[in-house]
Amino acid sequence: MGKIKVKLFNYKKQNDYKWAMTIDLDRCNGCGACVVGCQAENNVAVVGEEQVEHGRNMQWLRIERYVEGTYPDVKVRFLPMMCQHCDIAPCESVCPVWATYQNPEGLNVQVYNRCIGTRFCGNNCPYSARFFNWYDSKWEKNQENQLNPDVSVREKGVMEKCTMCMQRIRRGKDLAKDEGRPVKDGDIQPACAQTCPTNAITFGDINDPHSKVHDLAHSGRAIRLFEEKGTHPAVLYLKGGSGNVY
Amino acid sequence: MDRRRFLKLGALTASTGMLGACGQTAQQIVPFVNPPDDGVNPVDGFWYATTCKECNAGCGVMIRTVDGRAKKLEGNPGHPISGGKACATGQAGVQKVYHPDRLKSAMLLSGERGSGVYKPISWTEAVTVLSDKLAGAKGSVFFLNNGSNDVTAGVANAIFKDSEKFVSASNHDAGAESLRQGGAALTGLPQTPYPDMANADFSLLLGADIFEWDRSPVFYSRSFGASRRDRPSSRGRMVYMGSRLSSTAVSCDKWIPAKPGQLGIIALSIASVVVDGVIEKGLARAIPRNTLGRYSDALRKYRPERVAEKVDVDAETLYKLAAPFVNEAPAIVIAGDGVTGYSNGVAGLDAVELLNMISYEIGKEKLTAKPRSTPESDQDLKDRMLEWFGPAPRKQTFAKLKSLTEKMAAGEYAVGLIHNTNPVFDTPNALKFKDALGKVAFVVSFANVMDETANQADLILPDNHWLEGWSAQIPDFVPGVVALNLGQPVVQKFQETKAAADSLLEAGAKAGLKIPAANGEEYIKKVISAFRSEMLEIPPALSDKEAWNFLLRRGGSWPSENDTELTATPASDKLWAFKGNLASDEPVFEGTNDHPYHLHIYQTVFAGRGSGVNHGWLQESPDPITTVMWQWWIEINTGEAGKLGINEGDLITVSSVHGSVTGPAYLYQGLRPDVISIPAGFGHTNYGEMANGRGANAMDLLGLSMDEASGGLAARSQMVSVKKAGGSVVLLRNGNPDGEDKGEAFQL
Amino acid sequence: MSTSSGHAHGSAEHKAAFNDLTDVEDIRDPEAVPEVVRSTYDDADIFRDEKEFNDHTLRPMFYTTKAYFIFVIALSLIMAQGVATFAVQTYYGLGQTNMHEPLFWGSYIATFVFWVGMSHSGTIVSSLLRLSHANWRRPILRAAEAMTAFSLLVAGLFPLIHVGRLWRVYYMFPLPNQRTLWPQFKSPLMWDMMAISVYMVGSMTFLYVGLIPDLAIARDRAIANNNWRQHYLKFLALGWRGSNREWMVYNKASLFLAVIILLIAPSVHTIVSWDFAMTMTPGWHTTIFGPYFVVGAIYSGVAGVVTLMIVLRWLFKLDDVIRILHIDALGKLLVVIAIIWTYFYVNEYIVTWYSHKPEEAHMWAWQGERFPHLLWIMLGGSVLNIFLLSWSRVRRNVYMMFWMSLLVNAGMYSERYLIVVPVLTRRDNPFMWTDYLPSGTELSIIAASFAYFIFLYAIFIKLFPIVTMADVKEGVVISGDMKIGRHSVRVQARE
Amino acid sequence: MNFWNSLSSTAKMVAGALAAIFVGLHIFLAIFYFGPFWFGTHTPTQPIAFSHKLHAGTNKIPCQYCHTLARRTEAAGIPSAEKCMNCHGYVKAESPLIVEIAKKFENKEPIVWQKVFDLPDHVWFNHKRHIKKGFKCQRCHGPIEKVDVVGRSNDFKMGFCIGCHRDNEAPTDCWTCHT
Repeated sequence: MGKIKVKLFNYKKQNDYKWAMTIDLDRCNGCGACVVGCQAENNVAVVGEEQVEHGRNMQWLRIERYVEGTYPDVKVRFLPMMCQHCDIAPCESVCPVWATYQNPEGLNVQVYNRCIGTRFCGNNCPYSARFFNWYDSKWEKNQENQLNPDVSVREKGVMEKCTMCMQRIRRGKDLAKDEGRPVKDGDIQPACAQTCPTNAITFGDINDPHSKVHDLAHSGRAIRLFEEKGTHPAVLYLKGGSGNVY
Repeated sequence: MDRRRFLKLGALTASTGMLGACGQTAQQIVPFVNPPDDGVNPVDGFWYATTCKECNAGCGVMIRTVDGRAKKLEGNPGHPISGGKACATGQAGVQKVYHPDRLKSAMLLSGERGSGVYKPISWTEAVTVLSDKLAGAKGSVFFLNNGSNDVTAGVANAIFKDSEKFVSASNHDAGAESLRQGGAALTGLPQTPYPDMANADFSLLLGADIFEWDRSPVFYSRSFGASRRDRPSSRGRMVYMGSRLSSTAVSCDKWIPAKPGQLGIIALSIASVVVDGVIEKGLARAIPRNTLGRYSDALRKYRPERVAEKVDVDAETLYKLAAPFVNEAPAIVIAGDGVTGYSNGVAGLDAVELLNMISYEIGKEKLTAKPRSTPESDQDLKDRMLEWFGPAPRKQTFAKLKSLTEKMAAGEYAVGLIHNTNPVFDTPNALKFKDALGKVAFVVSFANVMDETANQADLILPDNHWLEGWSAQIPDFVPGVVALNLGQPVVQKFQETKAAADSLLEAGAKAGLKIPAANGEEYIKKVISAFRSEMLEIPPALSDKEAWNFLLRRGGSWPSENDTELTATPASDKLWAFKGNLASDEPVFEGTNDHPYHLHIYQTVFAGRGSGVNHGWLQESPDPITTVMWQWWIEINTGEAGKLGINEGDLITVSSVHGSVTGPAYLYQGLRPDVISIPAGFGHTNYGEMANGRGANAMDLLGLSMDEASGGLAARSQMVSVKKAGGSVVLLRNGNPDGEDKGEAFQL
Repeated sequence: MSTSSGHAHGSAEHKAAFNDLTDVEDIRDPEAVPEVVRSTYDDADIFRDEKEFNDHTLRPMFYTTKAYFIFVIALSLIMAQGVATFAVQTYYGLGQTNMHEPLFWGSYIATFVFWVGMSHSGTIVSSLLRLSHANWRRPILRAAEAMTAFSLLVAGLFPLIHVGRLWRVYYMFPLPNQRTLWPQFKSPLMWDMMAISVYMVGSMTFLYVGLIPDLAIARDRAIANNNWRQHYLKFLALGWRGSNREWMVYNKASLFLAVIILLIAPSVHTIVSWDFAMTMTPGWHTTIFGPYFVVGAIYSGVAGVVTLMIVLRWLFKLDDVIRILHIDALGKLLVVIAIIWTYFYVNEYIVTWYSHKPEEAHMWAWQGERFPHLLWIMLGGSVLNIFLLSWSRVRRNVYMMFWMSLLVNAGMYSERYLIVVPVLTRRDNPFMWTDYLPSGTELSIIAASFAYFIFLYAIFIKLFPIVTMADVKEGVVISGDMKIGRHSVRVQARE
Repeated sequence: MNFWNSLSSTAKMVAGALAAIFVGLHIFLAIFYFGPFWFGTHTPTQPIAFSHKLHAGTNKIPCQYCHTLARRTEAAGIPSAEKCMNCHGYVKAESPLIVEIAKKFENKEPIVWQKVFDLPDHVWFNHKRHIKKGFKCQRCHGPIEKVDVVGRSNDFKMGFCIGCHRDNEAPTDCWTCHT
């Protein structure tokens, strides 16, 4: 086993990557393709009508919608909401077993097999982006054939949430490493970004000054949700358009 | 039993038992007998190009498969429609391969029709039964599908084309017929007009729910995103007019509720302002002054002041809407069900197309070279290719389906072939399709899950899922060019199914009919070899086999981006020659005086016409507007509901002269007070456990009003009444009713 | 050890060995002290002699009625169904509860906080009163300390009931392992676990040390009657003989423990409050939670003590030991605590109002809108008490005190519920606002927790002396007239 | 001993029970964690008695001659029957075991091997990375070229992975292996 170092996470090597995502609210049309794409990629279970009645629908990525105004001046806004991968994440410090932490690439990690389900993290997430497995995930007969082999199926009693498609990041880095180069912008796309028909979601390395996500994040339109909480999310929202319609 | 499970049980057993627990269960590993092509990564999986058949749009997609199982669908990045993107329904299509309700083998009716008692039979038997019936039918056969032009339709057509009695009809989205007919008067090109939204600064959407179930949600969504933010110079703006704030309307910058059935007049009204504005601004450089003058006179009666009251939009707004057409062209108008869903659909579309053409003439210099409709040379090619895939879509009208139904009811058909559609469920109740089907001597269904129509069939020959078999398609809606989509089997067959085309061809051969090819795959190859020389996309050096592989790898054939630059439409000539109908017909509504509300049936993003209702992912995805999951609802304007004393979840009965449905009310601010809006696709009775009994079928309310000019169903011209039914249910909604409206918390 | 017996039955050798002026044996000798005249307090009769006192106070332990068995069986049934429900919940998953996103904590945590609160008064009151030499404390100490221990035992179960993967709960313990993975020491839950473990050990020790002299008395009685209890009593009494040195050590130990407990107890509930206060959730994220929780805990605990006292007094006819005087004194204590608690409670609102945070203000409004009944129970039970209890006739009325103490605890339970639930139903993200009512599973497990607490108490009563006999006797001032020369002098002796 | 004698019989019983529980718990934990190391390995019977000793040891065929995917993909893979027949079409073609394989190959019938080394579902392991870094197969799989019948010589507990990752300064981020 070798010598044990007390240091828990070996951060000695500074990683170059800092994954971030921008979501252009001006582009989002609420079509829900990302929601289903995420479910397909990440083995997110369908909980069924009965559980939905209890308010336990599980969508790592959900589209929140807000109705403003009354007829005829009605405005509805969509807000895709997922784990914001905060730099200073409120969920991390409260987990008693260290099942969630900040990884060196700026992602907020949830380790399912470490989680004991105190659900403290979910309580402390201002975005309500964490989900709990109230029951074991069930798939209708035969449907487990579709499960993604790269992603583990979560057991009952653990928290889960958006991983920014860690399996895809890992594969992207792996392939880049084979070719002896750093990851190029656009090499890695989470399922939601890849499927989004309006290209509202952009994912990339915000440390790379030439990446698209870096450009968008510095475009002046970028905002963070609950900025006042000081959580510093890695998900940036790009604000909507101008007021001049005609 | 793994370690975790062991601890869970908490049994303190002896060490032997424990050892069994610690040693993880032995698993088996089955290598290939012959390894696949070396150099591929079996864990990452194989990516195959194919074509999505969840709707008729024809998106090219890539499927990731691992161990012969489909895992994930992504758009095919090179494809002109999908462009590497996908929609929710497409994503869910993958899991339908493994749907628990899939039929496992061919089945022959062994009880009464509609009893659902079938006995499984072998495929040899099934084909024999079918061939006997086909031989005995002597050509009195009909073929019905969902309007997609695919191999099965082509094969059916080819087998029976010599028979006079044979009819190939389709049951497709209401309104599509009108859309195809629309603009015919102007462009002379009877195809779906293609609005180039991606390059437009301003888009006016007239009842066009383009992100929901219009011609291609994915393509339109891409265009929308591109229009909004892809062009560095300006941000595309959109205004939606229509009676309901749909999820498309929500994405637009403004929603203007206009009176149902009057959107054509609005287009004319805007056109009148535009024409005069152009004259004033001296932009006659683009359009000869005399032409404009002619229009100016003809359009005078549609000046905003004159129509404002009629369309329920104030004149000032109409003037404002015209401004972008004059100042910031290219601006475009897109028409949708809000225009075509009425009896004056084609007239309205003509008006829309006129406005489009004027706008194009004004702004064409600023346009990047993207085509607006298929050039005539290509149209010819397209027509000839379409002949291989059944009747051209523009010939497949609702009127044709109606006349077929009448003939069926008269007992004129011996054999009916129904493929990929569910008319018993999703045609208007007034059509009485089910009764007519009962008069057909022998009904064959190719459904691969049981549905209402298959339940009325004598023989069920389950078709492959589209991931399991070959397919080819000429997508109706491709910007400006002819494309051929190819689909290939990307996964192993999961159930004992057979491609519908193969079943037909086998049975036809056995019955002594003239068959066009030995099987579906051969048929597609024949098409390709017939058109190879005209399809520039296959490098000429390739042999036939190489060309085939080339196309399969690509997922079909379509011109590359560079080719399309050449094909901008010379609209001007058409415009000068325009002598079309500038008078807008009044819509005819069906219903008596005690039916005060307009019925607005629409397809939700997830349920579609009913195909999504048996799918967990789609059912559990909250509807974008109502955020309802697993349930069906009836939308009513909040203020109107207040007047009627209706609260959210209260059961209300909506009735028309044709029938009534009862369901929970959803109170919505974004709906005209004189409109009741109901999602289609719910209320299945025989579509698997997940779908059955969920809501009621909105088609029960619908009559058969048609747009005579196009032969399309005027699905929006029904009038209904509403009353409380007593009782209420809790609507299962994502997000909390108290919290959902508090968007200001985010201060975006 | 088997040869030795208690001091009361000491042999001549023993007498010789402990021939000391302060030897209790001597003073208690009826010849040396002519009569026990009166106690320090004047409102009750005192037992004529120690035997009678012992008889009376040990009666609940040695004399059991049929009703008792029926009662215990009934409790066991409630517990059994709770255990069964819990087994079902563990097997199928926490979906059996009504919790859902984003309300991840529900009635279990509210009940957990309630029981931790209940555990507070016991030791705090006991040690505080011990240290301050408040004489009226004496008969109630044992009952209060036992309450601490048992409510902690019950409270400790709730985190286990609450977690999703019970079978992995050992991840919380800082065990060295092959992965060199440690718990997250930044987590308030981690502190909580540590604090409660320490408090559990501390309060158990406190209870046990206080028990030792009484165990010896009971042991002697058990041996005399050849009762089966002698076996464990012999072991647990640690051979107590009541020697001077033993008393000295005992007194030192209880003083020492009292001081330690007095330090631990507030910290424990402060840490429990940090489970909430350390989060970023509006309604929880407040600095006042530490003292607020501690005072609330003491409040509910003292009320719990009152309830228990009255029940014991009624069940075991202990009117002579637990007298109106004690209940009156506890009532006074309640008033003081209620005032402090009300101050904190109002303070919380004032701070919210002053800070002008709309989300917090909304939270409070929602609390009143959604849970008015709980709010009224809380205010009625806690704040209105101040006025009623200020009235000595109320304080001295056992029935009134009984119902009021129950009301206080109902109010305090509501308070816990109001802290946990409304906040989570109105999280930061308005799209995820929700509502919650406990499910049958939750209710049955909570009911079982109450049954478990009562069960533990009922068993305790039968196994251990419930009245702090030694302490009571210590407080009894023996006075009488003693002839010194010709003068008869009034003397007081204290045991 | 004096103290022990001074205890009552009940006390002795209680003390004995406590001691028994204490010891029992430790035995349980010890068996639980180290059982696999003490009580042998998972050594399933394979459908064809393939000898690694003969192939990799005596004949010195490199591991990756058969397990070709190891250097290219996450899984090492089991060679296809075709691969076996590449050599055994000529080499020892008459041996009864080879005949068995040949028969299956003719019938296009796969050989169902029993998995020896297995990781839990929540672990993601990449052979390619480790092979490319230059680790010998034996480092994890044990001296496989020396045994006829392969058994599980390593239980792949997390400590094993983590220890090696630390020593080689490989990432120890949880998401390196878990998702």
